[in-house]
Amino acid sequence: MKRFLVIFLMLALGFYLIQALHFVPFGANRMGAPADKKTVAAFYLNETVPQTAVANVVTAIVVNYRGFDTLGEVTVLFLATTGLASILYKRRDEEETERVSKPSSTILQTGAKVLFPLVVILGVYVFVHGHLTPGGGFQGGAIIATGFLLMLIAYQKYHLSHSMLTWVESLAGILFVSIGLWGLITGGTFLENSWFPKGTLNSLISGGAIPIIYIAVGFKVAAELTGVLDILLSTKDDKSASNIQQ
Amino acid sequence: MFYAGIFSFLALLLIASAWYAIRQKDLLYGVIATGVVSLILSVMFLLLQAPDVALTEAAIGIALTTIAFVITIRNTERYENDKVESGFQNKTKEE
Amino acid sequence: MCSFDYQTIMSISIYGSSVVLMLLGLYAVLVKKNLIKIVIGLSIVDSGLHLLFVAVGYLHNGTAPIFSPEAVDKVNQMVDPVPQALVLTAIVIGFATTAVALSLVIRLYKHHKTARIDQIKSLKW
Amino acid sequence: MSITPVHYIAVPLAAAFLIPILSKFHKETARIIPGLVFSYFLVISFVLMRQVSNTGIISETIAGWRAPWGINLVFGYFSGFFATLMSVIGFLTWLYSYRFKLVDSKPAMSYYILLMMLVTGSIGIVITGDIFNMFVFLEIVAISAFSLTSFYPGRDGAEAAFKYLLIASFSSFLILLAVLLLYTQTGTLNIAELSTKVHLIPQSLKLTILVMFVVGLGIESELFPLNGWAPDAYSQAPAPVGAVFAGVVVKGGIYATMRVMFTMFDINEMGQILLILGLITTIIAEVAAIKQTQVKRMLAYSSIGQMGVVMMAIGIGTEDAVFAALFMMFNHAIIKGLLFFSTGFLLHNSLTKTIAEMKGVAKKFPVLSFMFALGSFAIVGLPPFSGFWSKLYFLMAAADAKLFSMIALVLAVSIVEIVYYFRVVGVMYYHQPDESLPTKQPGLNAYFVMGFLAALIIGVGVYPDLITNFLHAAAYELTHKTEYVQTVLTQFVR
Repeated sequence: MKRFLVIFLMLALGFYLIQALHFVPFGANRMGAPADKKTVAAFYLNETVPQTAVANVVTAIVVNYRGFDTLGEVTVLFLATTGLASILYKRRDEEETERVSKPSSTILQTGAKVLFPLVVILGVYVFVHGHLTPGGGFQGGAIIATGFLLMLIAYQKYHLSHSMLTWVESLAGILFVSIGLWGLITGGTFLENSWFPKGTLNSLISGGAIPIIYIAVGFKVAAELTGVLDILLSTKDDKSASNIQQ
Repeated sequence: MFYAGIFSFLALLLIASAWYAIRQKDLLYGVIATGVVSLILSVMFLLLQAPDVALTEAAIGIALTTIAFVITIRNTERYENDKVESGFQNKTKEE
Repeated sequence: MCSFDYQTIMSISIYGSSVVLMLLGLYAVLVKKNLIKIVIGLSIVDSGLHLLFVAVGYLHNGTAPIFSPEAVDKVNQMVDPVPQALVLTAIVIGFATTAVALSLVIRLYKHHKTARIDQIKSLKW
Repeated sequence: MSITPVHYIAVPLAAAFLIPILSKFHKETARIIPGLVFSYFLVISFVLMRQVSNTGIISETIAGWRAPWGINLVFGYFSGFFATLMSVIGFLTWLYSYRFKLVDSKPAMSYYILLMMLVTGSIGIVITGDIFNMFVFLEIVAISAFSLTSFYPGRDGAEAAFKYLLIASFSSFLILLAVLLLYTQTGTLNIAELSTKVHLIPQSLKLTILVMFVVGLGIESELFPLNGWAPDAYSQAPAPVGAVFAGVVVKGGIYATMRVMFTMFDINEMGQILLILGLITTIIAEVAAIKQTQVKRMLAYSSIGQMGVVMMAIGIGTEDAVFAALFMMFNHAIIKGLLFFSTGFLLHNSLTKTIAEMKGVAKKFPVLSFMFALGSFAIVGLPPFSGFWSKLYFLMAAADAKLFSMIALVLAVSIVEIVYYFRVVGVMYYHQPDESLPTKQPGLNAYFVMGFLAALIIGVGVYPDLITNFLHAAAYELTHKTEYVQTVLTQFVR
């Protein structure tokens, strides 16, 4: 019986996981004292403020210390958009199909119209202040994408300019890479931050290139997530079309 | 101790909604239960002093993933049926 | 081991729930026949893993790793920021994978007119 | 600005972001820019390999933070071997598929971007010095691979891609979990620093982490229990992508396994298990290959079998065995490339892609059939070709380690390989052709690619010293990790 085999497998895996987690006591300090700088985390906690003038340590790690990961991550989203477009690709003759479904209610439409600018402003706020408060490019981008999603759901005819999305996505990506390459050109390392004035801690203009990179990431993520949802939404809706015919 | 109470409550809720998401035959409810899992997770992240992660989970896990699932369900079928024949019936109806 | 003190309850509820979440998700992936259910399982596995990441970085009575102007000297009480940075990456990557999986489900459904894994010939293994 | 390893990543990313804009103005840019990037890869590989032979391992920091604090890239003989191999295969694949999907420009753009990122991601796995960064690159590779597998809407690509996605998700779950557990015990993510701190981990936990790595990375490198994705993905993806899977993606998985096993941990802890897993993989895959009726599935199972032998060589763990493994991987990449490229045109208009449809193709495509036959002879290890040497070196390494039963098994497996490859060659040459199938003659670019690979196979076969010095250096570097660790950790930052 397959199901019991799977349950047995799960129990075995769970046993090993719990046993492994015995070595990881919850809430214990594994970093060592930050001043010792024995582990990576202690180093980051100790050095982020003097070295980069960024208040949010997670932002400093994501954009600066491990900025290469972020570049890869943005690329993963870019590839997901490209891949989705190719997986759900339709030839030109069948492309111009309208999304057929019930028109949404007036409440939703009005609400969407009122909320949309607010959501976008919230998203922009989140990624502009990524180095000061929780949040940043990914969060802000995702929030903006939800705003566009609201419009897409509320208005069947809401037309999202694909070429606009492409432009925003590509330019933001190129900005990110060229900030990185600028560090190389000026004799430093890729994604280096030190050529940019640091600014003072906890003011909006601080952290050198970190806010600029995070803004680029914000635009890129917003464009990519909106693109993903738009591709998913605009696939031909076989079932509802046939329902209407019946 | 107060925190411990909150966490154990949230943990139970988390497991319950994950269980519901997996057991439920109506996929739409299942997807919404997955969204609830993300919601509880987001609260837990906030309590575990990870506001950045909480914000990400809130925006991506609750909103975008759920919507992507809902769009997929709209494009496919809503109910998880155990009968083997149903797919063929569907096919004959369409054509 | 002392009986139910604060520490034990916290660790059981958080580690326990993340492990149970991962196992439930894997169970759904392996046993369920519906494609969307399988993708739901994948996203639940991801959720459990993300919770584990954040839980591992937690410090007792810690604060979020954000320096505010008033309290720059709180360094010793901050939670580990590295797992949080890693989990940000993991969440976004997980969403990308889920989106690709869902688009594949849509295409499979269009092609075979069914979302059941055992009715799609070459997926039987 | 001198050439540094980060150009492998930065340049293709910039190009990938540029292509969607530029192809709005001129459609041909989508297929030209990846070619320029691949050519640049060749330049980078050449320059960096010279630099390595002059000054030793190159370690480059990213964002100005010295090794354990920031991410770093490492380029030595071992990484350089993989990066160069991947660059060459990537360039040849681009050249081969240059006229691909000429009519419809939008899928062509996706194809070229995804192909470029597939190679870039694999090179990223190879040159990164950070374990989590490696995971990110694995995901880049995985997402491009899913999309490319399901590229043709007409075939069963979506099924294969979904299967691949499920298994790869499990793999990335295990790898992430292992990375997390490592981080909790050592407080670092840098591979070099991990290798100095790995003794701090309690033994039982270390074993759990190792098993997670072996299973997770084993999925990427087609190891036994979970390699079900490979035959489907190979057979459903476009033919050039099959060559990339065999020559680039799998190599990335094997590289990661070797890096984790040799540099981070000690190979002796897991060697026996890798040996046994590799053995089972080889036997099962070769037996399955005999039963296949589709050519590409047969090639895929043969590929799995070869990877099993490579795993066995890694499991033996001596320097000679690593050398044999590297040689085998080199041969596998170029020979499987040749086989996939020639199959792509031999079966261009066939829907089922079965072996029976290759009846008498030798009359229609004399050159292509010769290429396929040459590849078959080379991969089973006949003397004048390069495959012979790698098998010989493997057998010698196994004999040194006193594993005589393994030698017997590998020889038996070789006979099985001869049987199924020669069956196909026999069908090609000794049957009457089926005139009804329309044919498509390859263009000059495809002939050039296949001719280059064939020349390489024969050249290395006649004069193996072309690459053996280089491979010896790579094997030495992997098995003696002190230089790697010291270069990375004591690096001076401007």
